[in-house]
Amino acid sequence: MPETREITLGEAVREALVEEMRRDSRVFICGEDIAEAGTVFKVLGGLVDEFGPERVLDTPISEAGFTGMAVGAAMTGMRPVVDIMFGDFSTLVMDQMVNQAAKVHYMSGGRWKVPMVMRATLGATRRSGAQHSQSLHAWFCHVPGLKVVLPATPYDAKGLMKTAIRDDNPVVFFEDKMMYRLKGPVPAEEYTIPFGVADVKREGTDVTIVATSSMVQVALGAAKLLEADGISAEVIDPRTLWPLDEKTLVESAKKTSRVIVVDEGYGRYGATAEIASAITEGAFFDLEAPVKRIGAMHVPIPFSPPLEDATVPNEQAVVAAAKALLG
Amino acid sequence: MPETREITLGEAVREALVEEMRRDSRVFICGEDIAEAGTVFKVLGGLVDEFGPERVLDTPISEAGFTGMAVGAAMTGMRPVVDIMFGDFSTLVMDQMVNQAAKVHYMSGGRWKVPMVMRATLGATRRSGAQHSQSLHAWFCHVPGLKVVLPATPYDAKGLMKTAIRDDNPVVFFEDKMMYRLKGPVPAEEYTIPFGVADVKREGTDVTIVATSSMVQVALGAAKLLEADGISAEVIDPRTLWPLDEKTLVESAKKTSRVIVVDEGYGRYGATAEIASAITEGAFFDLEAPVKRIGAMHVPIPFSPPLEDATVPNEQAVVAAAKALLG
Amino acid sequence: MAIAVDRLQTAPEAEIDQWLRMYRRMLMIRLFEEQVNDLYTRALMPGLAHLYIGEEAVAVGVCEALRSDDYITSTHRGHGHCLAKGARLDRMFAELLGKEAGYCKGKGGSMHIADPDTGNLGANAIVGGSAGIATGAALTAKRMKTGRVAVCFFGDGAMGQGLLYEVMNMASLWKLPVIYVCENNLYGEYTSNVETLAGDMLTRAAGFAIRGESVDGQDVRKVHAAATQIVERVRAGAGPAFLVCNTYRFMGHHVGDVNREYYRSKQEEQLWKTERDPIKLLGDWLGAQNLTDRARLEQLRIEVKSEVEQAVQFALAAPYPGPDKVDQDVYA
Amino acid sequence: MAIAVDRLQTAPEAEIDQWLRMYRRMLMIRLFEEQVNDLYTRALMPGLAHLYIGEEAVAVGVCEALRSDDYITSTHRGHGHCLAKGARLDRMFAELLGKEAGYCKGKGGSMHIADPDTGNLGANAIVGGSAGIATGAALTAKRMKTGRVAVCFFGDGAMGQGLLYEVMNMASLWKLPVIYVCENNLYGEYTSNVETLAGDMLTRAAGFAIRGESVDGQDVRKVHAAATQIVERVRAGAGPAFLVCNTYRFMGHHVGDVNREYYRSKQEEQLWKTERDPIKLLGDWLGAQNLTDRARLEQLRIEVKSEVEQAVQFALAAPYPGPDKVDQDVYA
Ligand SMILES: Cc1ncc(C[n+]2csc(CCOP(=O)(O)OP(=O)(O)O)c2C)c(N)n1
Ligand SMILES: Cc1ncc(C[n+]2csc(CCOP(=O)(O)OP(=O)(O)O)c2C)c(N)n1
Ligand SMILES: [Mg+2]
Ligand SMILES: [Mg+2]
Repeated sequence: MPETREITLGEAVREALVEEMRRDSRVFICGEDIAEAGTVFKVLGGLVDEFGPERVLDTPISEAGFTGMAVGAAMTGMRPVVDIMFGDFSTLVMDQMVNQAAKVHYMSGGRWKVPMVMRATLGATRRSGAQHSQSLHAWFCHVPGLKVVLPATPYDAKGLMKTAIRDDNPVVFFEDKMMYRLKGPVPAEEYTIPFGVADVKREGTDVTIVATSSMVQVALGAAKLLEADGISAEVIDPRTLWPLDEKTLVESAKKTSRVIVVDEGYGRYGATAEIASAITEGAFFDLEAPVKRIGAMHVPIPFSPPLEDATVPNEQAVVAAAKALLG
Repeated sequence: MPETREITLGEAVREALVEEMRRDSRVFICGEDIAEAGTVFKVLGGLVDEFGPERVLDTPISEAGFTGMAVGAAMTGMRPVVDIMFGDFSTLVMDQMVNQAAKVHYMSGGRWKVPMVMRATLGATRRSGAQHSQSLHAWFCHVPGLKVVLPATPYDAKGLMKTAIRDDNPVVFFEDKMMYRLKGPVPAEEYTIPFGVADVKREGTDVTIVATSSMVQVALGAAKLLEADGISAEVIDPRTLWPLDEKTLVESAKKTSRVIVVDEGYGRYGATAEIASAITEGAFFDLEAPVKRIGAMHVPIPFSPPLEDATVPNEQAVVAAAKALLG
Repeated sequence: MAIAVDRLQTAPEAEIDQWLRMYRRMLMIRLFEEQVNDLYTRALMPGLAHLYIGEEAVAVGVCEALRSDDYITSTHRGHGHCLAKGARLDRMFAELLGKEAGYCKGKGGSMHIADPDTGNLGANAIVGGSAGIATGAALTAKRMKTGRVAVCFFGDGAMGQGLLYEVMNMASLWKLPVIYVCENNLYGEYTSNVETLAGDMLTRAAGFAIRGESVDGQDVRKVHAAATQIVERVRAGAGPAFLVCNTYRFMGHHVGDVNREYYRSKQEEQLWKTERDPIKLLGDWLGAQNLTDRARLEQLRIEVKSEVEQAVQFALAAPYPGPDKVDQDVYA
Repeated sequence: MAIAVDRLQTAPEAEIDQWLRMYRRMLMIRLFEEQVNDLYTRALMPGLAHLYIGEEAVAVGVCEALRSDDYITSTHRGHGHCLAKGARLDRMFAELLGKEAGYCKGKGGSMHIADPDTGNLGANAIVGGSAGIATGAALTAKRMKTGRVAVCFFGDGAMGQGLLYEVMNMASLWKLPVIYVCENNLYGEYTSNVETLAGDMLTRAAGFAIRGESVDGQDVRKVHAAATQIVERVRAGAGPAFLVCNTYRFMGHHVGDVNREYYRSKQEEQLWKTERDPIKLLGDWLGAQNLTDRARLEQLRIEVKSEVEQAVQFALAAPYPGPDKVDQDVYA
């Protein structure tokens, strides 16, 4: 019988990296304070001991520089994983990710490829202030040539990271920093999870809650509260925002005819808009009401705890939205 | 009787800058090749003669650097206009625009402000390749603290630029580089256009076409073609994507009950998703069909002319969409 | 040094006041930071903070050379800069606790303290992120002929950020009154800069035709002497300057960084703490020169300690911003 | 210089072949670019192109010092680099015309020519944008012990981009086999670099402990001699190098930049064209040394001219990619 342990999301990411680095000597990881320190979130502890400083490469604080180097290393035969400590620092690597990594394959007529992974964190409520709390994944989803992954459980994190590393394209992988300690079952034996396949985290019949990353737990919590009120909520996690499994989302929408989309990125011009639009396009005539979008409040993320908490979608908001939808 | 001339969109931008620089000595403009060369698009020709090299400041090729300097200059009492030659180079200034300019006011509890304008170009079909043809405005719309302006006529360009310069917040102003020679009536006397007010470019009753920037001309062209087929299309230009005049869009949607949104940015996770979602939320029960989104094809923009042309929304696509909606 | 001694002979009273003022300011920063650590340990502070303990001579030596209307930009390790530039203890604490009475109404937090009244353009949680802002402030000063200078504080880690070189180039071309002050405390987070810095920092500045010098950042008199000369030169129109202050943070990268032996030894820390404490060094010198006595310094400590305590009490008792405040101040 | 002369005495035949090969390659670039200009003028080419005319000695002198499996990255002004590294004329023209037979199936265009077969990691339309890519390729070479080196070509304008300094620092720290070749043609677009470059370029590299040198970029023998030494050193593991080639573009920033007097004088251009033409300089030297005669060079010109003509005819006749190709190659 296959063994399944409970491990944290951080451990799951770490395991995926370790396994892939053992399997493929071309895989290496670079970033700030990742070697001896094992990253500031302590996710990569011990990696340098096994793989040495050349494959667990501590860099200067030069996000654009080492991301650009990863592009070149990927083109020439390595499979780099770039560690961007806080997703907020994505701002510094947009040129290398968007004008270089994402376009090299196409611009070269398919002749060069860029098999690299950019790992970054997202999520607020850590009291880290406006420059260390953003969830900027929507930007990357907007860019052809990139794939965008947002795992929400240890199981997904491990399986998707392995797929990301084996993918021949640049993949942007966002980890919710508040979820690193979240525990969940992860099989001991090898597995991968394909991109573009949404996961129904909970089945239900009255309302569909599409949730990403940190918001999956919120959605599941809301679903429990709703259950107590006799409302059956289905929770679906797209897991990859690009490719996006529109089919599963649309089918669920057709079934429940009421949909909420929850994402920790800013609500405006964010991921929820695309997901809501895709569902509306596919299930318009089955919907009882417009898809309800819930994202972060459109403000720079405040430091003060009561304010910060107010900016992030929570269970109550999801419950209220569901009840409103159900009239 | 007020005099109205026909001038080009490029001239309109130039006039706005000249008038504001005359009016307010704190306004200056900086960027690459803007002084003697008057920008590569020749929009700022002669400005340096009137205002001198200190107010029409040629910079090194350091987009991040001079954008950051503009933030500091704005905070301390100047009103900088930053010229980002191609909007594709936005990738280089995201940290300064997003983590600095957009957040300074909020993070300082409202005590510092950043009255600056970032001008950039957008638009494809100039045979400029994948790194000089993108329309990346959706990224900025996603960021609280920024305002985003996309003028589509000389009249709008002038009036909105003047408003942008007088605004006390960082404003991102996108000019379609293929539209610089587009002519239109512009009054000789002073005027400004408020942000957040959509403009109905053409009234109609059967279908609403919401179009931005370069796509306004495409929408108007499509509306003409549709008219020939007895279909009355209303064309609305939001003009500013943030603030967004949802009210006008929703009202039109309620009137026509069929909506198309056309934008030259990538279709996925782009501006059309937000606009479509906002309209759907406001007019769901009046819509006969889901809002149809039309954006650039989700590929890096190819150089080859027949391929490039295929990636950009055109009149035929809009006409076809309208007929399908009415069909 | 030579300068300081000279001045002592000509204007001893004013000089002594200045030394004592700097001593007091360093002490204020030290006790503030100790209090912050205490708040963290007692779980009274949200989030983390990066303490300036051990580096006080840099902020104080430099800011003492500035006019009150001169500009500074600061970093994630910014409390010292803010206080040295004249920030009040109570509003600092209040900000760190996310209270409405804070400098940023609680919206900024430890890494974003900003204050127009003291010329503080803001701390910055993006390493190197304020280099453009400081340089732009210098552009304003030059254009508006205000005679102000701007000081950009940053850590050795920021030498890894390309933005710094972009703005150094422009500052040099346009002779802007900006001073880049690198606080070289040997580490960026948990990584020694031996691993992250190729070549020599002063040569980097020289590559942009910027005059650079380095100074013992634990000796506030030396920092102040160097800064005074530089500020004078820069204010007079000589163009930007680069000053490396060699220093050390006595504590962890942030308050939660307690076990540090995997990246630096206890001996190393001990050596700096006992031999190179900027406050002790100045106190000892003042004593040795007979410019003050232990009692006076002790008295200062008691005063400052009580100020700090009052301030923290104020902040602890202060209210959080009301929920309606969350979406204010997004747009001006 | 000394080296070249020495070698001539020991291995004159091989040396002569090499000079003639470089002469021919420079000529090929020249005639290619003239043809591009002609295509533009006759409205047969979509978009614009940035011609390399006048700078041929840089690409040819450097690439002649490389192995065919060494890497290069190129710029918006990239045709010369691609051809010098071994690209075929017909596929180059085809790419510039957006044809399926082009190096990138028409998807890249003039500013994005790339070719794994010749180690060409790609031209880049982002100024300085390829600095990371070249440095990363050098990282691979070092890790995989392939013995390859990577050459990053860029213009003087790219000295304004912070990315360059970020990667120089890492290349130096990790002793990567990368050579940064700055083509200093005195202008970035329509702006003289006197206005945009503070300080001295070699000192900038020195700031990252990177050995730098500058060379007359119009003298292909000097470029080649310098590059040969550098490549040897870098390949042997000495770490990165920086080479400034002083050169000049004879034509406009791009094919449409015809009236240039507002940013540089006709005299200046004339002087470079008549006195500092790299092809003429090499031809004259070969003649003066009696290593070849005018007829041989004339013969070469006729050969190359006909190759170029055949290539352009091929490209003009070649089909565009079919519409189904537009969304292929987005993902691997
Ligand atoms: C652009 C960016 N990258 C990474 C970080 C994470 N980070 C915060 S402080 C720090 C180290 C900074 O070192 P240094 O500049 O020397 O300042 P010190 O902490 O030593 O005072 C890092 C890497 C950041 N805040 N910004
Ligand atoms: C990041 C970026 N900024 C601006 C441009 C526009 N641009 C294209 S070429 C060029 C000048 C480049 O000068 P240089 O590097 O000296 O190369 P040269 O053209 O002289 O060969 C500029 C500003 C660009 N392509 N990329
Ligand atoms: Mg440090
Ligand atoms: Mg140049």
